[in-house]
Amino acid sequence: MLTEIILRGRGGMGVVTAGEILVKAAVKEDKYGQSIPFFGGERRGAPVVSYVRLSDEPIYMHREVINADLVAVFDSTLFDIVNVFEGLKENGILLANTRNPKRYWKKTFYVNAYDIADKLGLVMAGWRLVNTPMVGAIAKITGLISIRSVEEAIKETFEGKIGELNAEAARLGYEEVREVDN
Amino acid sequence: MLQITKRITAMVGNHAVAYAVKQAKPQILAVFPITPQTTMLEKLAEYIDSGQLKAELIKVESEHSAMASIYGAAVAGARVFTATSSQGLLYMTEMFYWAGGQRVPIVAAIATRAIAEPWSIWDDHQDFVSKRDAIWIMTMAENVQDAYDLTIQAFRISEDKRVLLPVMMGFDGFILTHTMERLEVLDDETVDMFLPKRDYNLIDFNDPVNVGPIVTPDNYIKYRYEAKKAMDRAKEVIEEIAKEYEKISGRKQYGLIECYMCEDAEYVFLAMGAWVGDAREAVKRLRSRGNKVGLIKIRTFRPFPKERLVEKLRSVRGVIVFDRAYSFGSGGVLASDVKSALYNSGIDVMSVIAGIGGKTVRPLHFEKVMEEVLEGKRFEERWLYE
Amino acid sequence: MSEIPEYIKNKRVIREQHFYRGNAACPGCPIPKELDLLLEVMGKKTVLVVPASCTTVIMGDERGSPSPVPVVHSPFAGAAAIASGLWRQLRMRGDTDAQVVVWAGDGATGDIGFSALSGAAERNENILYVCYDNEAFMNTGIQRSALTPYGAWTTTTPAGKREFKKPLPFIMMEHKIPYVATASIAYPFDYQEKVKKAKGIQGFRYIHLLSPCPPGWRFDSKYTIEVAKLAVETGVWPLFEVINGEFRLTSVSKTLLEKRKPVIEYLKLQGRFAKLSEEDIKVIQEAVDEMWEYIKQLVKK
Amino acid sequence: MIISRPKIGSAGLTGTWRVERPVIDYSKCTKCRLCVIYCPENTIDLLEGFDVRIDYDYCKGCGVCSQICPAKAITMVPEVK
Repeated sequence: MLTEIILRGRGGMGVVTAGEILVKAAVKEDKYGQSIPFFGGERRGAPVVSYVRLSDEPIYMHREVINADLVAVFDSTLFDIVNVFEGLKENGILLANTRNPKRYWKKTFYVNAYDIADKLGLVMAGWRLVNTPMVGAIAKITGLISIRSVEEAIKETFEGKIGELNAEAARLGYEEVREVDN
Repeated sequence: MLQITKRITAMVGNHAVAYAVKQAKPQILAVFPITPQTTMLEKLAEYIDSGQLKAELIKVESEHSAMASIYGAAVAGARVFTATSSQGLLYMTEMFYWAGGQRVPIVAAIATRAIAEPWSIWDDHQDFVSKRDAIWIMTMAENVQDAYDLTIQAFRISEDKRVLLPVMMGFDGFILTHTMERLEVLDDETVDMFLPKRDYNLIDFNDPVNVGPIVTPDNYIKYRYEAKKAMDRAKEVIEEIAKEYEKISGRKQYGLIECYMCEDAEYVFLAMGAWVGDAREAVKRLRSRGNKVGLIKIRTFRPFPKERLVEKLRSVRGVIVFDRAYSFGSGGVLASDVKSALYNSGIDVMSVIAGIGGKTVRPLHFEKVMEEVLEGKRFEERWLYE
Repeated sequence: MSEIPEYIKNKRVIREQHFYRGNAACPGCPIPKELDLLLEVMGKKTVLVVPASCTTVIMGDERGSPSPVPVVHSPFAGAAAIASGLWRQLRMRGDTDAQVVVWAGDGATGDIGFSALSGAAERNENILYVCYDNEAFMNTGIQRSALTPYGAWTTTTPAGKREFKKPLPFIMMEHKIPYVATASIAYPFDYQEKVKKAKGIQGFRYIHLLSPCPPGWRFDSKYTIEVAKLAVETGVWPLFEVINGEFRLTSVSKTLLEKRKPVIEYLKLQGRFAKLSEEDIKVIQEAVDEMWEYIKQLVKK
Repeated sequence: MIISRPKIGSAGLTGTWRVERPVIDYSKCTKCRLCVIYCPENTIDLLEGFDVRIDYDYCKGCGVCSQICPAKAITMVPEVK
């Protein structure tokens, strides 16, 4: 089964890293994964996108995702400036990091990753690090990879204390993600 | 019985190549930054500064000097490595020919990228194919795993006494350099066993020689003929080394070409590089609809695997060659090679030019072209620019 | 040979050749001698890196080479980089007492190879770079280079060059490398003394050797040494060395701070300056005097 | 691999290039050795007792030795009479 994901955020938010953590976690479970970053001159603050494929079989394709099962929006302000729904399947899932959850798509999930970052002090150079809570949330929604694998992948990516905190953030994201029901 | 010990991990292409280079234990490296190769250079610098790789990385002032300095080191017996892309590859051109002509074992990784003007940092194969006559063995990777495997094999092929030619390993810029994929890596001991200590050195103070002097017109052509024969011998050596690598890695390795579902195929795609994967996906889908189609992946571009192609394509009716590079005033670069290999065979060779400068090509594009051909349509050359 | 008396014929040779005779240099070309003097000091454990130049031809073809030490040929722009890699590997393999010498002409040094030279100097690579300066692209048939002097005829400056010679030794001095020197074949002991000093220093060393070219400078081949000598005596070619930033005039140049022979004595021997006007000669004299004013300041420091 | 090995006379018997031949008048020679030092082609051998001898097999006849000899002991004579 192939699952295709689009991650949307802003340059500097760790969108690419989030994709790579997902792949690392999948590989830990002897699955296959592919993380394709936005190819261009990434600039801090500018909207960026990263594509992820996860599967139990080898993945041959190398192009960006155009039929996503899940789109994850790392910053709710993006709703106003880009079409975040582009490439999302009709029956796909939208995951938003927001303080004011709305039903953006037929199936919408949300998590407040800002507060998780604040709570754990995950702020770097003035930016809240929301990528790991988002990865946790994705693990939960898709059910493709265990939170354990995600935590391990995070600890490999960031060393020491930062790794611990980010793993904790992912776990909180995993636990706190909710579906918008109304 | 050999115990295969491997580790499954995930890496982006640039890091996978850097990891393979680290395991090959070169002594001297020289790399100049250029997108999309740079993160490989950074990784190599990290390996060296942290003591994981006991080597010197010469931080040269240009690509020309990158190749020049590793040429000097290689002549004096070092296992060497460099990497570049696009404009950098062009700037290195003179030294490429220099090293190829002298037949010094060198390995270079090429993150393929379009050539300016106009500026483009995105992927195609124009830079790579421009080196086809530089007397280098040229291989091209399909995915991150391939890039890793080919890099390790490149050192072995290059230093093989029957070959003694430099090897460049091409892999698509961004599409592979920056994409993270599952990767199986060999352990260091296995690589050590596979890659014996380098035995090539021209600087011996007890037997001083003049390396690369002028030669007379009578002899120049003889040296070139020797190089041609080495290239011919390389075909066999590449396949032999691939077989051996298959044993130590437990992964199927294709030396010169890979045939995917082409046993009973009437029509096949032929391509090299990362989009082979997308063509593979297209073949899968077309097959699921009952079409007799297949795919030929060119893994070794130079020496061009003429004999293998003829052998594998004997029973097909047509070949659709996908080129990401063009010889202006002539035609698709791979297509020309394929046509020449299949001369007089009666097999239709159709040339598609696509993906130039990073233009997206998906499995769907492959499928559409093939469907038309299956319906009986024929063309000589077609550009996919819409 | 009838001219050689019998007692001379039978005598034993006591000086070894450090660069073999019977090579392809033009008659009167000082390059073979310059290499002989260099290798006498540097010794057998030396590698020469030679970019495209007259020396490429002098080094012979596949049938034999006049160099008793290893030579690595280089394309025009690659020498300093090839030498960098070579030295790093020699050290890596344990030949720490070996020496790598780039032997390059003025075009390969000041024009096409300048980027690689400057880069290697900036990295302070452990190599000795010798520029044998014959002031034009002689191997291709006397085309002007950045180091061709003002007023000189070449095949690409038929009316005389209008620009001044690129002051390379001073430019290299500004790279703050451990050793920079100028030398002349007319002063072989001064030259060898400098090579000896350079040999004993680690890091990037640069020696700039003015190397008269009989066909290119248009003089009878028997005057090679005279021309080289007059270049120094008229102050056109000052002999100096800079050790770790400390500037010092050497040999006869020490006596030339205040008074030098007029440049015309140097110019008049060479056909390449035959068409100079009075005004041109004045310009050249002024430029030389100006350089010496600069040298005075360097000496004071 | 394109290499060559050290050899005296890599360009052949370069003595055949000569138009004029330097001839040493040994009665005038002061054994100062300047000709050995300055001969660009390295074709003047230094012998025991500081005598000198020209190797005519390779001497190209440039004339530098005759010019720098302080005793004027070397003269250039035409090769073809």
